Order: sequence, then C-alpha cells, then structure tokens
Amino acid sequence: EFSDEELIDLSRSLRLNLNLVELRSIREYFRTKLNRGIFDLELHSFSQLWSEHCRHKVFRGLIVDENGEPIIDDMLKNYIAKATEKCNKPWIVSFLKDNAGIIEFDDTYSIAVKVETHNHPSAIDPFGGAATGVGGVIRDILGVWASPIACIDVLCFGPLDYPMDAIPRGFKHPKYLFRGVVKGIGFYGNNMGIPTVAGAICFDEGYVGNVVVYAGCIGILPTSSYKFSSKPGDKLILMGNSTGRDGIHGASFASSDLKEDSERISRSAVQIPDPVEEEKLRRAIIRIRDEGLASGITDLGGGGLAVAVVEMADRIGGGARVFLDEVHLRESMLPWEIWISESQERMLLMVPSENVDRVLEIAEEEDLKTSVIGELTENPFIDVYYHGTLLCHIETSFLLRPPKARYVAKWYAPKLHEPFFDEPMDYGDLLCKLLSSPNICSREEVIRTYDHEVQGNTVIKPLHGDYGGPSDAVVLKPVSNSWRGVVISVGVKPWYSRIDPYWMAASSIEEALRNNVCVGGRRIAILDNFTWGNPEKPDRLGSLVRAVKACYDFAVGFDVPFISGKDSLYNESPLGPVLETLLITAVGILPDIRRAVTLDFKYAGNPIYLIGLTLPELGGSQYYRLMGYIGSSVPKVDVKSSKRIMELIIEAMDRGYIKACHDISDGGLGVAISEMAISSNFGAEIYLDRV
Amino acid sequence: MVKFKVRVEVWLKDELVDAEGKTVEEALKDLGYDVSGVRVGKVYIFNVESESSSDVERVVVDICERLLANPVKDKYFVSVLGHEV
Amino acid sequence: MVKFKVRVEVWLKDELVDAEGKTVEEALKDLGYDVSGVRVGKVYIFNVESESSSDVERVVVDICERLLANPVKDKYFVSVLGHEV
Amino acid sequence: MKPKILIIRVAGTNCDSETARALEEAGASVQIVHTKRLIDRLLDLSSFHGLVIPGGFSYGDYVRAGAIWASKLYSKLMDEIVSFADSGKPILGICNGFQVLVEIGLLPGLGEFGLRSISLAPNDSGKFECRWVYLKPNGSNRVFMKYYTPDRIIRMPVAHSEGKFIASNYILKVFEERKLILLRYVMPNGSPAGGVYPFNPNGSYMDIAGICNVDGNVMGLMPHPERATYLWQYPDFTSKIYGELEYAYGDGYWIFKSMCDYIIEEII
Repeated sequence: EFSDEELIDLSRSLRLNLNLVELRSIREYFRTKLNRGIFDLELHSFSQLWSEHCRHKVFRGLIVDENGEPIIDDMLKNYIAKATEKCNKPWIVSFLKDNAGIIEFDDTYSIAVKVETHNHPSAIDPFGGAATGVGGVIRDILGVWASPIACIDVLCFGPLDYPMDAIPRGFKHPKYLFRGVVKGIGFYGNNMGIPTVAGAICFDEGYVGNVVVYAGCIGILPTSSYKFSSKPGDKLILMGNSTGRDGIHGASFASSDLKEDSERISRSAVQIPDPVEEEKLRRAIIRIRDEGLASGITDLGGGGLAVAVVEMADRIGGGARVFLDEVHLRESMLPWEIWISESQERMLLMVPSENVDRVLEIAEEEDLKTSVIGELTENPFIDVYYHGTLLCHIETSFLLRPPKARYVAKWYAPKLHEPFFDEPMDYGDLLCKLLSSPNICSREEVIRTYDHEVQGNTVIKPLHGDYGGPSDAVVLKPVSNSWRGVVISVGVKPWYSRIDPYWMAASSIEEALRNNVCVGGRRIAILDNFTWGNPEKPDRLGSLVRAVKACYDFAVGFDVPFISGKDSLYNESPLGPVLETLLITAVGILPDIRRAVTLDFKYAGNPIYLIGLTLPELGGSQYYRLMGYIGSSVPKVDVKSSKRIMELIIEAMDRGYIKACHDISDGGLGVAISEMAISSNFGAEIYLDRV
Repeated sequence: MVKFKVRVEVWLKDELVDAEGKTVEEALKDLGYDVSGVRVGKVYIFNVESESSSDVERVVVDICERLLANPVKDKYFVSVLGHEV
Repeated sequence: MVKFKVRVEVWLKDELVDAEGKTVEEALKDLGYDVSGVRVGKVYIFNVESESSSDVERVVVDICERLLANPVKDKYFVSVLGHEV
Repeated sequence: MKPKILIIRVAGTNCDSETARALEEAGASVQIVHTKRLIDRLLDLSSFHGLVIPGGFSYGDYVRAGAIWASKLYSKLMDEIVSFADSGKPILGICNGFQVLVEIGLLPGLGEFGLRSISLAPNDSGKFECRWVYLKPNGSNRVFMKYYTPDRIIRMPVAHSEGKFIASNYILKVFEERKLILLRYVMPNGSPAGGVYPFNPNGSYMDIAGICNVDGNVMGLMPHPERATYLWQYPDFTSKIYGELEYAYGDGYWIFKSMCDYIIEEII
C-alpha cells in the first residue's frame, strides 16, 4: 500500500531504476491479482527484467513529438524488423529473436553473429570491462549452440593527447582507458583461442567522458542443431563459475547515467574475467550439443539468473520453479543477490530429466561445476524458493511486459556552415598528415597483440602485405572440406553525427557493405549497434529516431536484412552525451576463398579505375577535422547507384577482371591509394583531372 | 632533486575473486601441498626524482592512482625504501 | 600441524631485460613522471600446513622450485610471516 | 598402418583441432585427449606412436606460460613420458607445448642437462606478438626436418607473449656443437635476424625458434606449423601464384609429414 512518493523513494534507495508508471503497475498487479505484499526478491526481479538494458523500452516504446503527436510506435518492430521482413531472405535462420542472428552458410552449417557494448563497466575498469564484454558476447554465441570462430572489437576513445587536467574527477584519461581496453580484449580472445580479426578504433572529443567498447563474436553450428524443444519438466542446469556478488545491479545500473562518483557506487558492479573457465564451458557445450542431450540453452548476461530463467519460461509459454539454495556459490549471499548476480562465465541449460546424469558427467570431465537448480513448469508462474520458503510467485508474462513507455523526441538541425580556405600548398605534406592522423593511421600496434591466426582458418588477415596495410574485410574458411568463406567487415562513421545522424547511419551501412564487397563478399546480412545519450532528453531521442529511420530506408534500399542488434543508451557524463555512434557489422559469403580479392596492387602496368561519382561533400571529413572544421556538406548516399556499383564489382570479380580493390573512406582518394600502395611493393600514377 | 627508491605492491581487493590465485591453489594442492588462501599480487620497484620524502610519497600515490592500480578493484601499498646520498 | 602464513616474491634475474618493467617505465614517463629502473615482480601470499617453522621454509622453497619460479630466469625470496596460534 | 598420434590438452589449450587437422593431412590417425584421462590411467600413453603438446594458454598461462600444466605432468606422468621419449618415439611441443617440454626438462634432456637449463622468458617487446616470421631450418634432424633442404627459407606465424629463448653460454655452445638448434629466425633474404625486431619477434638468444633433445626425437618450437599447413593460410596467397591451391602444402605441413614418415619407418 505504498503511496506514489513512497514508491519513488523505494526505487531510489534500492537503486531499482524503475519510474512511477512502472511502480504503479506493479502495485496494481499485487493489489488485484495477488493481493499480498511484495518480497524484496520480486522487487529486484522487476528492476532487472524491466531495465532498458534487458527490455529495450525506448526501441519498443511509443515516441511522440513535442505536442504529443505520435512519430513512431516500436522502432524495433516497425523500422528494424520491418526492413528485414521486407528483404524477405530465405537464408535467414533466425533474426532479432534469440541470443544471436543466424544465417545459412551452406547446406549443412549456419553462421551466428552477435555484437554487444560494454561501455559503463569499461569506463570504470577498462581491462575487466572490455574482457568481460568479449566473454559476454561469446556466451551469446554459445547460447545458440554455435562454436565461436572469430571475435571483432570496435573501440572509441577521447584523443590520446587530451589535456590531463580537463578530465572530470572520477573519470580516467583516454590513454589509460586505451591501454586497459586493448589489453582486456586481447587477454580474453587469445585465452579462449578465438581469433580477434576485425574492428576499428575511433578518437574524438565526444568520447572523453564516454568510452565505447563494442565486442562481437561470430560462430558456426550445424543448422540441424539450432532447435529449442524445451518443455515443462525439463531440468534447469546452471553450469560454469560459482556465483558471487559480481555486478549486482549491473543491468539496471547500465540504464542510468554515469555519475561522477560512479566508481564508489558501482564497486560491486565490477566483473572479473576468467577465460579459462569459459573455454571449458565451450568444450562442454559443444559436446552436449553433438550428443543432443539438452532441449534448450541460454547465457547468463545482464540480470543473471532472473532474466535467463524468466525468458526461457516465457519461451515455452509456461513457468519455472527455482531453488536458489541449490546454486553453487563462491560466498554467502542473500537470496535476491543470488537471483540477480551477474557473475561471469555461467550458462543455463534446459535438459530432459533422462539426460541430466550424462550432462553432469560431461561437465565433470571438463572440470566444470554445475547445479540442478529447478525445472520448467506447466503453470505459467515463476516460483523461487530458498530453503523451502517461497520468495517469488509472479506470472511469467507480467514479468516480461513492462507498461508501454512513452518518450518525447525533437531533432534540432545544427547550424553549421561550410568552411572556406584556400587550397593546400603541398599536397604531399597534407597526405602525410592525414595518413598519420589518429583516425587513419595504422592499427598494427594493436592488431599484433591480438592472435588473429588461431584455429588456422584466417584466410584474409586484418593486416596485408609486409608493411601491414589495412584489409577492408577479413575472410575465414571455417569448414575443412569446403572452399566457402565467411566475410566479416564493419562500418562506423560517427564523424557525421554532428551534422546529421540520418546520413551518419546511411554512410555507416554503406561503408560496411562496400568493405565486404571489396573482398568479394555477397549475400550480406548486417547488425546495428547504437551508442547514444539519454533518451529521456528529447534532442537525443530525436537524433536517434532519425538514425533508426535511416536504418530502415537503407536496409530496404540496399536489400540487406538486419539479423541482430543492440542499443546502449544513457551514455552521458559531466562533459555531455557520447558522440552518437552506430556500428554496422556486415557478414557476407565468399563462394570460393581462392578468388578472394585484396587491396594490394598486384602487377605493374595495371590500370586503376575509380568507380562512382565524386561530389563536393567534405562535411565531417578527416581533412576538415585536420583543418579544425566540421563543415555541413555531409556525404549523402545515393543508394540506387551505390547498390548497382557493388553488384557490378562482384560480377567483375567473379570473372577475374579485378586484381585489387579498396573502398574510399576516411581520408578520401589520396589515403585509399596510399593504403593500396603500402600493402604492396608498387607505386601509382594518378590523374586527378580524369576523376 | 633527490633520487628515491620506492616499492609498490598491488593486490586485488579481498572481496573480489582472484582467478589466478584460485588456479595456482588448485595446482599446488594437485602437487600434494597443503595450501590455502592463495592470493597473487604485483610488486614494482623503481626510482623517483623528488624534492622531499613527503613529496615523493605523494608522487608515488599519484602514480598508483593513475596507472599501477585501479582503485575500483585494487588495493596498493607504497613504501619508500631509501634515497641516494 | 600448524598453519603458517608465507610470502613469496619472484623477480626476473637482474641481468635479464625486464620487458614489462620497460613498458611501465615508458608509460610513466609518458604521463610526465621522472622515474627510472622500473622492475616488475610477482608476489604470492598463502597459508601452508606444516609441523615446524624450519620445515615450512623447506616446503615453500620446494614449492618455488617446483612451480612458482624457474631458476634459469627467476630469483625468488621466501618469508614466513607468522603462524596461527 | 597409420601412425597413431596423441594430442593432449587441458583447460586453456586451444590449438588442438587445427593441429589434429594438419596431422591427419600428413597421414596420421589422431586422438585429442584431456591430460586427466592419462593421469587417471583411463588411457595408456605407450599405445601411441607419437605425442604432440599443442599451443594455447594452459591454465591461463598463470605463474608462467606452461608452468602449471608442466608441474602436473612432472608429478603425475613423468615416468610414462620419459619412457615414451627414451623409446625413440617422437614428441612435438608447439608454442605452449614447447614451454611445457622446457619446464619438465624433456628439452634439452633430463639426463645430461638436469631439470631446468633453458627457459622461455617474456618477449622483449613486452607485448603479445602475432605475426608471420621467416625461419631457417636445420635439415640434419631426420625426425622432424627431413623434407627441408639445407638452403630453404620457410615461413610460419608466431603468436605468443613468452617466447624469448634464454640459456647460459655453455648450454648455447653445446646446442651449436651438437646441432640441437632446429629453427632460427632470419631476415626475408635468409641472413640471420641477429636479434633485430620484428624478424626476431621476442629477443631469443641466437635467434633460436626451435630446438630438439640430444637424441633428436623430442622437438619444441615457438612458431605454429599447423597455421602454415595449407597455402590458403598464407598472408599473401592472393598476390602470389601458387599453382593449383588444392595440393600445394605450406611449410608447416612438412614437419608433420616428416614426423609421420619417421614413425612408419622407425617405430611401427
């Protein structure tokens, strides 16, 4: 019988991060349906299950303009998912539903892909945050029975030479973050024996208070293994690390701004990476998959057991009965802490009772701790016990359906102008400055610390040629007796966000596709990962809606489906919102890796062709940044001609006409030609008047 | 300026799980040793130029906060071993 | 049997180049600190069950020889901090 | 009869599958087994013709790369391993496997050199190094190096953070005299790397990348031959014409082929 004010205080003191509308609907449910008081474990369940991190309330909410007129309802369904439905590709196995997007690779195997962000934990503990980010996305891939074959990472930092005293108190200097994050990514991927093959690094003032760490994973699985046949009576088996107080409130914490004293508040939100444990999990899970022992699997990510168990119960249209005293622990904990702990390297399996012993046997052989913590039930309630006392009894569906959120969005076009300055005197000097600028220079120093060769299937490496030129995309050959390849590329253009997030999204999509095509990739699927500011502020949400609209327009325009995505919102700090960033990951197919094309010049005398129109669109370019401007003429993607060009290039490649190919991206034509020359032992003669 | 020789020890906080310590403990038990509570830390020894011993302490603490330790998950100990005469 | 609390420090031999120390030194100079001679070592703290203090010293040296240190490139220091009463 | 080769692994080993693939390509029948099964006597080591300890991060490379795995083998399986080596059967340690063989003293050889006379220290660069290197093989070893003609320069990738080979001058002199150095880092044109980074990626004394024991049947190397088994694994295969890719093998394949031939001729 809490009043509204008491509800707000309760939410703040327990750090539940629930708003009044949500708290009221919980109060109403308990009054009418259950007519009893609420247990603290139930309160924390709502805090986790109804967090932005788990339920994407903004993307699923109703968005209205200033005077209440609806702009879009459920951006996820009506923009992202709709684009995929419109493309209507037969080779999509699963999209925007399970732990990862899945597409067919050949008639036996499928490819699973997922990309996640781990920004808040990395801002506090760069090494541990980045490492557990990689660990988490690998578990998403294991969560669809796929075996990981590659990791990718896209990192965004403030300028490394940012003045030390301008860093707000409680925040770390970009150089400290850069060193820790790169070490963490390498530590986890190398230890797991998964090649870290692709990615990007961006430096901008917009990331000083808000480091951005994207971690992605690609896996392969026999298509026949991807099934979910769980039914009431199947046992719930928790496998992996013992549970501790790691990351308590990790989920709902990620949905609130990063305050200055965030280090102290989030002490318990720090997560410790243990890749050796996850490597054991990978081996056990693949063995369990191949013996067909389990009916379903999912990983324990944000919200821990609470989210995993409830989502599985919802999927069978029933409920679950869980005994928290069965969970293997590392330290003594309160029941609600066990229920929402985010200790790393843990998976939840649904196993028919007749197979439980064999599953436990496999786990034991791989040195893994397990506990049978309950079972799925017919009765659609989530019942949680601790030493026999019932601590939670709520309908599964209610736990997963927070009240519809409503947000106000307003986009303000920035008042920018095109700068005017005379031509550079010395083009050579300018080109060298561009080539050595932070956002263009070689990433070899970082890539060499990542094992990108383990598993022995990396055909086109991230670095090419004796001087480590940047490959556009990476090609893997995952199946021993087949020449078929997987092509992985990324596109990220945060520079354009300051001008227009619509064209930023368009360019990010186009660059991911062009990078893929440059190597010969086709039949491409993409993933969208947004990193934005606080959606409760209309201007932030306004730009987000524009970017998501662009995702719809250009996915349909290029006829390329979204198969997975994630959004990280509330990236704000005393210095303001994060530079709005959309990462597009593209996964294509290469029918025969022996016909792969790389960017290095191959033979003296080969003519060089520039395909596509060059327009005076220098807004947001690295050249303007070098001269200290942003500009306003942001490149506008001409989807028809761009799509046509890519189709023709693939056709020409298949006929063996093209020996080398590279896309023109940051730094323009000059940088692109230089990168092709650096990757080979050839120079080039260019006639600008023919462009 | 005087050259001070300093020593810094960095340990994971007690309430955090020490994955390395856990693995080393299991290995030692496996070898038949009766051990428990294994924790693994890092120790640094280096010289610092500074005006006075009180000042050097401040500099080394600053070094720890900025690079050698992460206050969120580490605890660290600083000791000034001596100074060059 | 008595529970002893022991401490082991493992350092690279002085004549060997300490790559990690060099990296840390460059990073500190990069941040503007006037440091030199940075060496990085590992330190272990754990409990050992043993009859007597002389015996525990022998056990810990054995542990170092068998696992914690490699005599070709490491030097190590053992100290018994105390025992449970 | 196919050579029966055992690949052992523990938590953290991760190069076992591509190593098995390379061995099968070279004509062996391969079994990948967790070390625990050998220790629990569920499997008899002597029933195999060859043993391979693959690369990876056994036990997270805590304490030292390979140290914990080595301590387990040394205390639980040493007799079987020593008798396996003494019987002349080939043992190959790749990267983490090389570190393990060094830690248990099988390299350069317990009898003459005692438990530990050499070591693999952290790289001089202070970082993990993943790059392709040029190597000069020493063709005098029949077990592993049979197919390498004296003047040949080969290429393989390295991927490690503790690969710097160090030993006393005395030991180095003995290795030189007894031709126990099987692989050295070289410049692309074949001249000695002379410790120059990145051609010598870790600072190893005398550019040593791989050695064998006194009898020549136990070999350890830091580069990964299983990642240079096929030409499509090479960094420049798109620019070089390698003829029909189907049959052309990479430099790493020939170590496994030589090992299998040796087993067929000498062991079976």
